[in-house]
Amino acid sequence: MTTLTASRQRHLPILATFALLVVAYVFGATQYEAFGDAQVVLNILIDNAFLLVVAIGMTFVILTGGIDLSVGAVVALSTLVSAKLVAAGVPALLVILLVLVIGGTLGLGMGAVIHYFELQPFIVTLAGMFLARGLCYTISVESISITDGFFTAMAQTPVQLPGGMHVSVSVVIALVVLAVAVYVLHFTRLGRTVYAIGGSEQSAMLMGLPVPRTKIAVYAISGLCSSLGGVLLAFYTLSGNALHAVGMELDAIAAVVIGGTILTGGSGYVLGTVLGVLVLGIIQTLITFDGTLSSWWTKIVIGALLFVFIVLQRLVSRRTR
Amino acid sequence: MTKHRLFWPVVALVLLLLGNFLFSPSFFSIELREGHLYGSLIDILRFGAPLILVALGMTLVIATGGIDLSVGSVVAISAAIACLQISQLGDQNSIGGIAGAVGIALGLSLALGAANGVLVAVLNIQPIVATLILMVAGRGLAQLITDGQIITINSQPYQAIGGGFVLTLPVSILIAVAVFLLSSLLVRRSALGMLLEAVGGNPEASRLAGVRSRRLIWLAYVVCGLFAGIAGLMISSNVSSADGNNAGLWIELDAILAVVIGGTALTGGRFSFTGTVIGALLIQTLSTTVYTLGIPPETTLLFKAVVVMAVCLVQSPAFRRKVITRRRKPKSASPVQQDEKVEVSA
Amino acid sequence: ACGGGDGGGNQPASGGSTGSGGGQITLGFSQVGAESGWRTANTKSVQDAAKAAGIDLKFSDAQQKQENQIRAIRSFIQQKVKVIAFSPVVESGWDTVLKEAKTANIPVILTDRAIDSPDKSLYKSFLGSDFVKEGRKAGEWVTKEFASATGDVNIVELQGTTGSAPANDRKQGFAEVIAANPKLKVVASQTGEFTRAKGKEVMEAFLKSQSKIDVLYAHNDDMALGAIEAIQGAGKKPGTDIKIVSIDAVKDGMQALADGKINYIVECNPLLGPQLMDLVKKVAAGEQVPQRIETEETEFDQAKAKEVLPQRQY
Amino acid sequence: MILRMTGIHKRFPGVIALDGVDFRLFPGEVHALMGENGAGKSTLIKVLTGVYGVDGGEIEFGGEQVSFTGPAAAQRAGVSTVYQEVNLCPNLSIAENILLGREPRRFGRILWSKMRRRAEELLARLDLELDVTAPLSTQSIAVQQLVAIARALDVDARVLVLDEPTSSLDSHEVDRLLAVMRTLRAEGMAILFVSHFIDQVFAISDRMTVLRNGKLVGEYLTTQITPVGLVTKMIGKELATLDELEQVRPERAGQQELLRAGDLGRKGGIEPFSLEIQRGEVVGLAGLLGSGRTELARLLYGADHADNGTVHIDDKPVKLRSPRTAIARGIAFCSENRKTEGLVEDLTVRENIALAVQASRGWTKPLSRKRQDEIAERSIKALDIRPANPEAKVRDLSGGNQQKVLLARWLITNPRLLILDEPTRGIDIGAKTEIQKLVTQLAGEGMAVVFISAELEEVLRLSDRVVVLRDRHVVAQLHNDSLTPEQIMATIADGAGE
Ligand SMILES: Nc1ncnc2c1ncn2[C@@H]1O[C@H](COP(=O)(O)OP(=O)(O)OP(=O)(O)O)[C@@H](O)[C@H]1O
Ligand SMILES: Nc1ncnc2c1ncn2[C@@H]1O[C@H](COP(=O)(O)OP(=O)(O)OP(=O)(O)O)[C@@H](O)[C@H]1O
Ligand SMILES: [Mg+2]
Ligand SMILES: [Mg+2]
Repeated sequence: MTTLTASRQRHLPILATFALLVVAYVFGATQYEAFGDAQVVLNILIDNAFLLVVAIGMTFVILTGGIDLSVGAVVALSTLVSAKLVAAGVPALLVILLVLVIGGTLGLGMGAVIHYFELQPFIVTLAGMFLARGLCYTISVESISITDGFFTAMAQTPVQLPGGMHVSVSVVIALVVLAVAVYVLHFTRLGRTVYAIGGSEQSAMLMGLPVPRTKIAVYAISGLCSSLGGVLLAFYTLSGNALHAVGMELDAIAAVVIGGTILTGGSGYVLGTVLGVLVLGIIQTLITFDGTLSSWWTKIVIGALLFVFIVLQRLVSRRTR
Repeated sequence: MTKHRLFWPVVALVLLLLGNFLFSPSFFSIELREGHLYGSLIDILRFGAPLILVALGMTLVIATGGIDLSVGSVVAISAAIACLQISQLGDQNSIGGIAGAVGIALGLSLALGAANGVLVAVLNIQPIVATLILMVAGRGLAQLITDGQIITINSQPYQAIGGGFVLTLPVSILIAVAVFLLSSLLVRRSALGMLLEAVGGNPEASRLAGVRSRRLIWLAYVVCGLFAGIAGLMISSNVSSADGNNAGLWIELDAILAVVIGGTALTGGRFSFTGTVIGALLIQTLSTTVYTLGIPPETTLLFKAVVVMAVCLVQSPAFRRKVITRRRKPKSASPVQQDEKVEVSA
Repeated sequence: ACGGGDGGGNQPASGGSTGSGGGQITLGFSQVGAESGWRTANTKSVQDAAKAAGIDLKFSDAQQKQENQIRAIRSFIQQKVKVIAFSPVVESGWDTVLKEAKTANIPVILTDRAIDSPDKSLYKSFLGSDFVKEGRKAGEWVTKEFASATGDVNIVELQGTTGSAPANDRKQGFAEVIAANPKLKVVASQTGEFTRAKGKEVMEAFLKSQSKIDVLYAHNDDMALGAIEAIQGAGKKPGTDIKIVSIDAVKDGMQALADGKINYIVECNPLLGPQLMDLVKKVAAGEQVPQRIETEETEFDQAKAKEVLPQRQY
Repeated sequence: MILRMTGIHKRFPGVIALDGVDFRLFPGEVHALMGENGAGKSTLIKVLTGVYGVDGGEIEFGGEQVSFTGPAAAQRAGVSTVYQEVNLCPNLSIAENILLGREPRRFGRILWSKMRRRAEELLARLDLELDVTAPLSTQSIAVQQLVAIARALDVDARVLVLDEPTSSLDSHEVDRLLAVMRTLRAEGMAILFVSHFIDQVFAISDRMTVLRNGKLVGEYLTTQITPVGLVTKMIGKELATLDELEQVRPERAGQQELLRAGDLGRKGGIEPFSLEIQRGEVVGLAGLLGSGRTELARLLYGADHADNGTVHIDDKPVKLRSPRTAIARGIAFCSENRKTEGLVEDLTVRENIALAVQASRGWTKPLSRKRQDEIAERSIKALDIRPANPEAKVRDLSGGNQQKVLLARWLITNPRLLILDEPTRGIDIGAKTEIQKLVTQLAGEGMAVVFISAELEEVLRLSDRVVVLRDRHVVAQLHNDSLTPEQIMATIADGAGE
């Protein structure tokens, strides 16, 4: 009895979010023509695959009670490095590998600084954000097109689904990343240590868990995910640009937190993050379908929809004390 | 002396200023021009004033364990509404009209802060998303007020708030100093400071000790909104115009950074207004340094990254322990040879 | 919806039956955002012109994010609009989504900014300004103004947002032209992020770190307006002690020009709504249109500014 | 000899915590580490397990000189530790807290069902049957302490370190634990045991090391020292005995009702109960682990909302909506869980003591700094808080001293009803006597006290009346004229009062 209520309570925010998503979709379908088309849902995935990957990385960090502000800049850096290297004739797969190494290393570096010098993650990753964005500008202030065959193929080959629908390769990659993340968080020691650190870093240390390694690892994972997100964004836009993904760290954080993960760490699920991304996506989609909002009303309505989502989610999943 | 928690931030600030001085010897010179003080240092204070205000409010919010992302939007809204009001005045120089406009703007800022506070303190929504709502919608609201245009006004008294001088001193600095002193006084002379720190340090323990944590948290957001509103007036008055899209853009990041550099932890609890002011000045000095040194825009961020990192590392006791002063090996004390006591058989 | 369906009533059926009534053209327009007064004027012009031309406008604001713009274009395709127009946030990265539009037989028009795709078949036409040319014009004015100068002419430059197309191009065009005259030197160049506040802040610093400034070149009027305040604060006369040239010609800028605080403004016209609607109708009717149409733009000096100021719309 | 520490020095800013301490541990013995609050016991343990680096001295483990880099390294080498405060992750399940770091895995994949079974087995060793999938945070502090012990027992270790593992446990659990320790000792395990319960120490230990003020007093065989002798060595002087306390208990029970609860209850917490509390009366709550004593207290304080029943104070009905309303009516509640529900560790001793008084005054009426200093000084003196520095951060205090700070906070509020939930947790024998005297004295002055303690003797010594709980029911209310622990235990076992 107690288990049931306990676990139900833990999953309630997620269920509430899911229910709200369905409501939003039904609302859109009745309100706007062509919204009911299942492809619209798939398009939300297509348009947010890179954000999803970035947000998954962010989930790891937030679960330990940290934060990573560098993700947007790392995404931009990755697109730019990809574009630049591909243009220089480096084979695409090597480029992608290199980009992932760069992202992972950046994350690793930030994690090490955070852990060994006991600095607040906010400030270290903010410096990381400056660094990555700064590197972007030094590489190129112009945006660079990607014409490489592999990238183009990844960008433009749809993955056909039954019913004439399709998704992009990026979506498939994002879903694989998702599956791996779920597995790591729930079935490996690393994942459980992540939760333990979020619960109490001091306790985790006294329990003899590998806190340093894990703490550094989550930033490396986040860096890796951001650079992979960057690669997906490069697929998506076929360009590298220093101004890509400005403010994406906020989107990622918002997705994670809307998905029910607590910013102080220790509680939350990657699946929640997926829902968080979908919430942001569906809000955007509703607005694009509406097509009557002025620029400022767009922002106000985004805010209002966010408000409705968050408050409803809160009220629905509120513990009855 | 080095024990004091503001020692290292001050050192960093002084170093940065000295760096400027090396590069541009006139950096410390302050002269009297057209009846007011003029010089790079004055600029830092003048342009730093809005950031100081926003960061002071942010300090309170962070002390409660929260965060307020919406300050930039509040800045924009306050600026927009004040300028709109003034632009509609028959006489843009009428003190009464301006006071009204300022009053409306600050009232609105208070209300917005209060709304944030309700979301956080009453509905228990995580501060970062609660304030994200206003961060997004607020920009739209500001642009709605200005109709997406930049509202330009021509009002001498209003312009004084951000750009004027009293007794050779810039008004914006005076306002910032006044707000700083008042809030320090309020927080440390009343029990507000201690109770906030208790709430931020351990919310459940505070509740059980009978602290009205909800009200305090709410109050922190209200004050934060108010200070952001004042900053908005300053920013708009400084350029005699309101730009709904750009006023206060990303100021929340700078403000949080200032708070953190000032030694207040994002996890809440202990806070220091003085530290925040030093942090804000450091950030403003950094921008000025970029201009003074003529660092090209493409490398500005790299430069900032290096400086921010350096400042934080210098401040980090762990860094100083591990890197600067290599840990001396402890002298092994001579083992006290004691008589073997009776062994216990298992 | 409004009634006046006109000219474009009978085109080849490409998108099949759509939600919008029989003959009316539906235009999906994706705007960059509302980051400046210029942009807002641009948006308003498009909206007004669409209304006047009886075109059903689906407007979408991308808030300066390419992702949002791509998303918007996708949704336009999904909604089977007749024509898509958009002001790209950045120059590159549009091929994928534009190919989808092409597959769906929806013609695309670019406004304001060009894209750098090698595949010109992806869009029917580009309507907008040439930022490089604007920079060149500003440079030409400086060259002319200081043709007889003895000694070095110290120029400070306020750049737009780092990495943005207008900032890159305006810097480049200006630099190209003044390179011809070795006396013209850009002694300091810093981003003012296209805003007044930053323009003022940066100019204050320039005034302290530079011993002599002859010319200010600002990538837009707003930064120039901010800088003017800084110059006045330093006890100098903008337009006299320091000559100012900027780009855009927004109303406040024109006012300053008329007041003698700015010396020269190169126009960058946001009011391309009517031109766009003409183009849309033609494209929808399947007519041939030129690949590149530049907006009618001019330059203003102080005299000309006084003349046209009363008629300025924005 | 498995462990030898020689000449250990450890300094903290302003405090010398350990000053040339020697310590040795042999396989197959239980070695008690004794000393007053703040003597340096926990510090010695943390130095041993690498939580702190040493400032001087050597550690030899298994014949080799070692310097563990942290608890992980110590654990790998075979030192399993239960630290003083419950150091577990409240967000994780009980099973995970027990097995984290040693989860049963196949190809790196955690086998959850095996893990649950293993955790249940380990808890069964301590006679505990719990839903191991429940998050730890839903459990009382006593259960958490047992989980921590279960975790330490699972490690395949040569040395087991237990720092006050019994502070929240009642006699049944203590007996269980001691039995387990005996088994382990017989298997050759070396056990370091810290406790302030003299009888437990004498029941289990083979040898003792006594610390005083960070210095070594000496090492003794349990058989060669008496309890009185031990206490004298610990505090450096003779201890006035408690016996007089029992005599001084006056016939008070002023017959003036202060609070009356009628059918007060909360689903999932405690079944409806009725209770009257008179002025000047000490009401003891007795019951086993999880019997609902804390739940009952929290309802009286408004910390949780009752969903049933009424409360009258001074014969007037009140709704206890929050702790604030309770405080306004003169009720104070000192929580059993000082770390999460009691102290603000980042604040100073002075601020923590002043917190409740300040909170009830509101932020606009600050206590002057002078008043705060006065209050703090007085409390530090009364409860012998060490270091006697009101500006010390509570985080840096030893466990027992932290407990005293929390107690001081509530004592100075001068309430009409003081609810003490395990107030003497982790407090040394000397200070405990002081606190018990204080309670008696306060009651004599007309304050009503609800006293909860896992130590039945303590409850009986102080209370005028004992409320017995079982399975979250109030089963009996006994008048305390020379009740014995056995009588209480019998009542609990019967589940029915008279
Ligand atoms: N992190 C720290 N910083 C500063 N002082 C500390 C710290 N940890 C412990 N101390 C001090 O060291 C001394 C010894 O503390 P320790 O925790 O070892 O005592 P203890 O013997 O375990 O007491 P108790 O019985 O109360 O648990 C105390 O005076 C305490 O204030
Ligand atoms: N043996 C147990 N089985 C199940 N739950 C328990 C057990 N012991 C304690 N609990 C938990 O403890 C809480 C109720 O105990 P409460 O804290 O009121 O008990 P207590 O009498 O104060 O005992 P103690 O503090 O010694 O655990 C419940 O919420 C329950 O979840
Ligand atoms: Mg201890
Ligand atoms: Mg209890």
